[in-house]
Amino acid sequence: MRTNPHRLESGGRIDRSRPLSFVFDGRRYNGFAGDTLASALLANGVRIIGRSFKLHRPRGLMGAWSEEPNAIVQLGSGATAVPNLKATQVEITEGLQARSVNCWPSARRDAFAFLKLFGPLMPAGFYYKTFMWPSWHWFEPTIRRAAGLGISPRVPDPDRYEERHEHCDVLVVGGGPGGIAAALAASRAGARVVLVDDRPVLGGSLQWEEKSIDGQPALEWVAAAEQELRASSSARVLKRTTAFGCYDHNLVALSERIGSEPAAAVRERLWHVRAARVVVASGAIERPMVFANNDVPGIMLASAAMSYAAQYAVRPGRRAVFVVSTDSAYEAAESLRIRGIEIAAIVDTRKDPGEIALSAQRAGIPILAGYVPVRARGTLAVKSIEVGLSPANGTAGGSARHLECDLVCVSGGWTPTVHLYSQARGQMRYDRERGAFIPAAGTKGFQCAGAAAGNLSLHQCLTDGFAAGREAAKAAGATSDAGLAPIAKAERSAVTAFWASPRDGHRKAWVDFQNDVTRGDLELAVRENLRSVEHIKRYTTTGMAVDQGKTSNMNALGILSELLQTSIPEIGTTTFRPPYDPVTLGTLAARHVGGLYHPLRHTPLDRQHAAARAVFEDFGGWWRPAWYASHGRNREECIRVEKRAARSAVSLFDGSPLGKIEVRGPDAALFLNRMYYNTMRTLAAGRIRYGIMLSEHGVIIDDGVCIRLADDHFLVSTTSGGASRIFGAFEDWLQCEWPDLRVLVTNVTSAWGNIAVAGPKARELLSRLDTDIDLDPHAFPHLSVRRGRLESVPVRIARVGFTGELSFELSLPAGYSASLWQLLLERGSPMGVMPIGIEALQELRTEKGYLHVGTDTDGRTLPADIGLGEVLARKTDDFVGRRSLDRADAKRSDRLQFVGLEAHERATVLPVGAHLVADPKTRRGSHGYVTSSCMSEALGRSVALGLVQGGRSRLGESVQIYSDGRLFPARIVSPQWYDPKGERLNA
Amino acid sequence: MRFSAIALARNAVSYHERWPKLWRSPEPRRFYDVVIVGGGGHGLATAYYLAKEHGIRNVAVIEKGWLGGGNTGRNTTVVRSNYFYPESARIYDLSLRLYEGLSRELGFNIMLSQRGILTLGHSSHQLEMLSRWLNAMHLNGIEGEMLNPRQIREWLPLINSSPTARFPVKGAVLQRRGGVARHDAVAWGFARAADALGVDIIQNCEVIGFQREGDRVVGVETTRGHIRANKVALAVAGHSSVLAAKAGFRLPVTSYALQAFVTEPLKPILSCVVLSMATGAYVSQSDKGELVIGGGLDLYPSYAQRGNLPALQAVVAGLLECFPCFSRLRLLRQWAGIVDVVHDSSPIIDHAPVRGMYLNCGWGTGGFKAIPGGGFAFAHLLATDRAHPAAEGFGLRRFATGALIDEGAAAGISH
Amino acid sequence: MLEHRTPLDSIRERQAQHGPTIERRDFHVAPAHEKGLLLLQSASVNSLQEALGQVLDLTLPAAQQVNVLGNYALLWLAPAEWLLELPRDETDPVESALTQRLGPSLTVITDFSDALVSFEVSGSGAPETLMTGCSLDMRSHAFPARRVVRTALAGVPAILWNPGNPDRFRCLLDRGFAEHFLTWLEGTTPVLG
Amino acid sequence: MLRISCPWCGPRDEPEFRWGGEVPVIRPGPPEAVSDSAWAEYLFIRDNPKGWVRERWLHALGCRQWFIVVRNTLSHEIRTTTKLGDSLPETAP
Repeated sequence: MRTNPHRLESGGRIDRSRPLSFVFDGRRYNGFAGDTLASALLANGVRIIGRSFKLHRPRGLMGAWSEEPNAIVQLGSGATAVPNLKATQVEITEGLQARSVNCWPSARRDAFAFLKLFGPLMPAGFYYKTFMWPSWHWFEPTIRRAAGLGISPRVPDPDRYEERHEHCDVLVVGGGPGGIAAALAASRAGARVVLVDDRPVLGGSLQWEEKSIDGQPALEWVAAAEQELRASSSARVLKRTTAFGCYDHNLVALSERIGSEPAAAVRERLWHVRAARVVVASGAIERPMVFANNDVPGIMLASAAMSYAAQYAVRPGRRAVFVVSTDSAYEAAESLRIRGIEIAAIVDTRKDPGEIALSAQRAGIPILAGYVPVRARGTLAVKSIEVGLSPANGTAGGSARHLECDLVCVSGGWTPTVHLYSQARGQMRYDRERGAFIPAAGTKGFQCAGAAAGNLSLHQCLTDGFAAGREAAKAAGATSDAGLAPIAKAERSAVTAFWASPRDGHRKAWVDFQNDVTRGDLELAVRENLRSVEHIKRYTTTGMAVDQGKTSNMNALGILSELLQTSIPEIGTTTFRPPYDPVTLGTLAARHVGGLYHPLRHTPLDRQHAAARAVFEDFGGWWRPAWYASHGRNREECIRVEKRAARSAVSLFDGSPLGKIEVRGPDAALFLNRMYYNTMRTLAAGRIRYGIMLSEHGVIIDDGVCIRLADDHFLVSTTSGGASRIFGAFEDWLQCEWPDLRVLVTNVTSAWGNIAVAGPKARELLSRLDTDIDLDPHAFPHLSVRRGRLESVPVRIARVGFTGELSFELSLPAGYSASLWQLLLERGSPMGVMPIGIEALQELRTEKGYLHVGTDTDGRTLPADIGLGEVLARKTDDFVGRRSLDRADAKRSDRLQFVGLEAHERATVLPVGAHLVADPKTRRGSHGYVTSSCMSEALGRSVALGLVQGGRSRLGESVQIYSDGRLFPARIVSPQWYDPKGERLNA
Repeated sequence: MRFSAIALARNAVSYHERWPKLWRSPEPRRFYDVVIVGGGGHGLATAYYLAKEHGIRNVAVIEKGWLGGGNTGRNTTVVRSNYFYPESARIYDLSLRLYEGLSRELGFNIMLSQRGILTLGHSSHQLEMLSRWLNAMHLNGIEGEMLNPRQIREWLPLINSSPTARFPVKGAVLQRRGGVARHDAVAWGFARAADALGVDIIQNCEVIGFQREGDRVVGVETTRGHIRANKVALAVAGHSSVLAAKAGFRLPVTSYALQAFVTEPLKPILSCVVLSMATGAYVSQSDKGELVIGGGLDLYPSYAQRGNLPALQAVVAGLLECFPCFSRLRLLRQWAGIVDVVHDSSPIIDHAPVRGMYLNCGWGTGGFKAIPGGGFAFAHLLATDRAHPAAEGFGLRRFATGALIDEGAAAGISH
Repeated sequence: MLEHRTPLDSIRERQAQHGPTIERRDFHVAPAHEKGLLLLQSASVNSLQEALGQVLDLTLPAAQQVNVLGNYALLWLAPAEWLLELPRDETDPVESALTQRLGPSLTVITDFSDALVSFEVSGSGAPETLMTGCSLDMRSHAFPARRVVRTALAGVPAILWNPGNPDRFRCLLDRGFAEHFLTWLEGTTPVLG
Repeated sequence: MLRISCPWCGPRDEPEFRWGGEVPVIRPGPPEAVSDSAWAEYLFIRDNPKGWVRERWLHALGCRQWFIVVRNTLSHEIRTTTKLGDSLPETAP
């Protein structure tokens, strides 16, 4: 275990009393609580932390937070591994395991470093121009292996994620000086405030700038502010929380990082924040400069160097050269100087930096004004930088100066972080001097403040942020007086944007570091006549790395405006897409995983089924018994046994999920007559009629029995999957098309339990129960309904069924159905009663020749296709879908029609999904397909149902049925196999 | 200059300073035989095939923004021809066959990667649907295989194979010829080849109206002046209704936002394209290593090409149901394209209701995979005024006769 | 004689055996006391108002409101739809009494006692916990006493209402989702301030 | 994510609602008097404008009432929501 050779003796916000050890690329290091992986590595003198995507160039730290393009690492291993994190954002914890990505064995010694030799062959878009012979497939595997950064876990994520909805008056994004001031103002004005910051501590740049606010040290002011907000019942402070996206109507999505340790109950939380007003105080990101070899480790942003030195007490280098075009960088230089880092020189691209340069000079720092960087020297670490007079002051590289150093701090300008604002469609104006897009007039409910609004001095940030918070609160309806804004010393913060030095021969000058996009690549794209910034971005991949161009986009625009001879606003910027910073997929799914993904509905008989060892399956969102394992050794046997019981004795089927819709009112009959394809007006009270419903396109969408309980009272039963859909259709037509109809509809599906008692012994079984309903076939014929009491519970019994046997559907309040089910099983055991699952029922109805909507019909089936054409002729009134049945396509004779199919081989069960092949020789063309199929013990042969072209006119025809390479000879038949006269049904 | 490894090496020596333009930036002429409105994949492919197959080279492609900037540059790049209806199979397989030769034909690597597309079934009903679909494919002359759970695990070692999964994987249909292609490259390749054949590609040129003579359209009014043409072709997916309105007619089209998502780049983890019938989510891994993820449409009309949260959450939850190990990966980018949706989700390639005008629209979410086929058939219609055999049935008439071609309705698996 | 069971009985039994499903100081959940539920739909509000006044001395609540009187609570569900919560044994008599007084007017009453299950969710953490599965602001300043909403909770349709005092809610869900809702509740964690 | 103000329940999030199409769309009838093209017009043909449009929305997870929304399909801005019975609002501002 080494000590930290580059750790400053004192200072920093790290907790020196809590040393932590961690492993990077297989070597153990130590740091302190409060370190990021980046600062700890720097403290340990680790300069090379990553390799670039394409050329595997050695790369060091450029930034200190989310803007970092180079230091991409993989954390942990196995189920809890996390790929592609930025070392600058990783807080170290004891035992943390990290390794660099896209290199082997380590970032320092990367076996793939040789790839940079091929650099000349790999300009922007090179892959579009080659790899075509013999075929892309030859090259792709190798290229895929070379591409990609981190490694995905291969086992399910053990961690938990959550989501939370939040509503507030003012959401403040960013916990720097501007954001804190805004939150204070809004909160003091009486607004409900949420303040979010993506760092572990509030304060933003105040964490590394020695400043004072309201006469006290800035960080004390921050602490006091945080305390004040936390004390307020109407304010919420969220740290380690990234506002990653702004969506319609002021919905801002946040991702909160709670705990990576397995101990933590929740790893991350997704917040949906609906805010009346949003203040975006997300700060600004410093820009590097584009010059030859500007990617050598040791070249970093001035603000990052300052942050490492002041916040983390790390010495980023011993002898630094500053190359700047901003006043803010002088502050950084001073901060490094007082920490004992030698400042070799401040090279200012501005001809006359003014007072700030003079005071630096007085402090003994050599100033080179009007100079620009020409090239850096060094491969694994920067050794020196050559600077020269900028073209504006003579020829480039003229009177070149050579500056030895091990650290180059660059500051080419500041780019306001306006992602959220722009996602909210905020307008932007371009500030030429500062070289930045600055928010123009605020957009609906959105305003920017502080550095995000282009204010770089602390004083401006505070006053501006405070004002923004106060206005936002006011706009959200808060009325109290926010009081006075915090104050800091006024200071200059001038910037003259500097993008890039003139070309240095053919030396590479990097624009997008991670994706290895150089100035030359941009030149190539322009040379090939790609002029739109979107084209150039896609062709060169600049700005498309995991940092999404936070440090590269503006420099690219700057260079392009030069190359295209167009102003930056004319070129325009590429769109800011969510997320601002990458978001964990688990966080987005939150709790909608596993059993909570698409919740299942349970029937009132759930426990009874489980007790009979039902094998449950998801049928249209209901958790229903497919078959009962207690009935045999295997699935086939169980289904066979259940079918036998239904045919020879008596069966119980849980029909509770069947849709039940009450339709009441004087116009109920009229209404249903319009909703059903069949005529329902003429249905007599107490009677039942089978009916189908159509969409306005004439297509069958559902079927079931329609029960008329009284003149003005109907009960519509739908398929279990159709219940809410049909109920919705009823409401839709009543509310929007026929508001004049006096009808009320009620979906009572869940209120009633439903048990189908079917089989030759069904009546015998029911007669053993205490009921006031006369079950005699003459008093209670098929397709009629009776209401009464069963075991002194209100019941409705309908003589309908799906098996083709004598059957009674018992409907009673759901709460009693379990108890009735038990009673039926007891009383029925002497006669061999048995519960049957969906599989058995499907086979029973198949051999009976009953169709099942959705199985034996598809999204095109019309009534005539299933043999109900004549109903139309007899019905004169209009109904939903009627006009569509009168179109040419509906009258084609070769439409798919519902028929029976018999394999020539009686024992062959035709596969469902097999097609009637039009030309068996060529095996081309379909004449329809098998929709249901089973072996029927009752009939002693296999039977199938299907939709066949012109089927009903082809009864008796022999056909070939194709399934996955095999052909089955079969015959088209009428599907009335079982009990064609319906004697059993009407028994 | 022909693109090749040699060309690349030669230019490396000259520091890549001698590469010619990919295409010209011509000033619009006063008159063209055909003006194609819309510089997306379909418009550019149409222009290319007009010039190459029919010798009609006095053609302009007019693009409001930058070419390939619409759905061509926003989709999830899946190509496949696993369709139920013979009509669909014809056009999409024509397209796939053209894709298979496209890199060499255009001399531009579109990176067609036929790594196979798996459609997962999660219930006995879905398995029946899959085999109905697969057998239809076979009878349409399209290859495909049914995979059992064990075979699926060989293709997808990371698939959620837990028996207690909310949507257990019970089977899948595989089309080996399906896969992905580099979307920008398709647009750029067609543009470069069309330009080389003399087609004028005019970017940053918006059509603001149409010139009429009687009941006939004889040209377009653009932000860069009037351009006369014998024939005006619309290939403006997403905005078909908007252009139709300018020409004075309405279409059976509704515009929806279709979202797409990518994760950060990863080392190879997923070898093929996967679509789940139960969750509707689909995913593939790009050559760069990003997981490219898609799902259903946002459920109301939109022309805003931006992401939305509910759909994102639903799609990601669906993805994690099938691949729980992807939970710790991170979303890098979210965006949306605007697609033309027709009731039967099948395209419209036909004469417009206005004389002199032609339509290529309604591809819904299936537009990218159809670019070469759609362009080929549309060029045929423009050149001959007769529907190409592969495009029969995709006319406007079907909405009056009811002869819709609805894959979703027939096989439960829509585009 | 048939026994009456709801999913809540199973949950109670489980809690009797294994103790409360959730043990958190700031958050409690319990199957609400079994009540009867009558769904009232009416095309002629006045006659319904009249009947309710005569039978139960209740007035129809305004939109999103609940009127509570003794053992009765009347919840607004939709413009012409209300849910009456009442002692279970009074369901039939009240229904017939109302029906009598309603006469010919187009009003229908449906016994919903077995369609929905009711959970009582309470504790200082209740609003925050509900807000992890519901997009509405459940905190007292936004969700006052006697407020009722129909919305989505834990991914399923639900009726949420506040019977009187803050941090105390009733959640009415389809009986088929009772188990799901409990599983969902069990998985919630305290939300830090 | 849209925030739609239901005329009965107030502002709610997008997932509680279901879009129901442009209005007005007049259902032609009686069937025998309707031409194929008129029926196709009713079933399929829409303005599908880029900009302001009047639509039907259903508060599916709330009061289950259909109502009218004036929405901009480009900005997603919602200008008004009104009950079905009320007179149809104008799309032009």
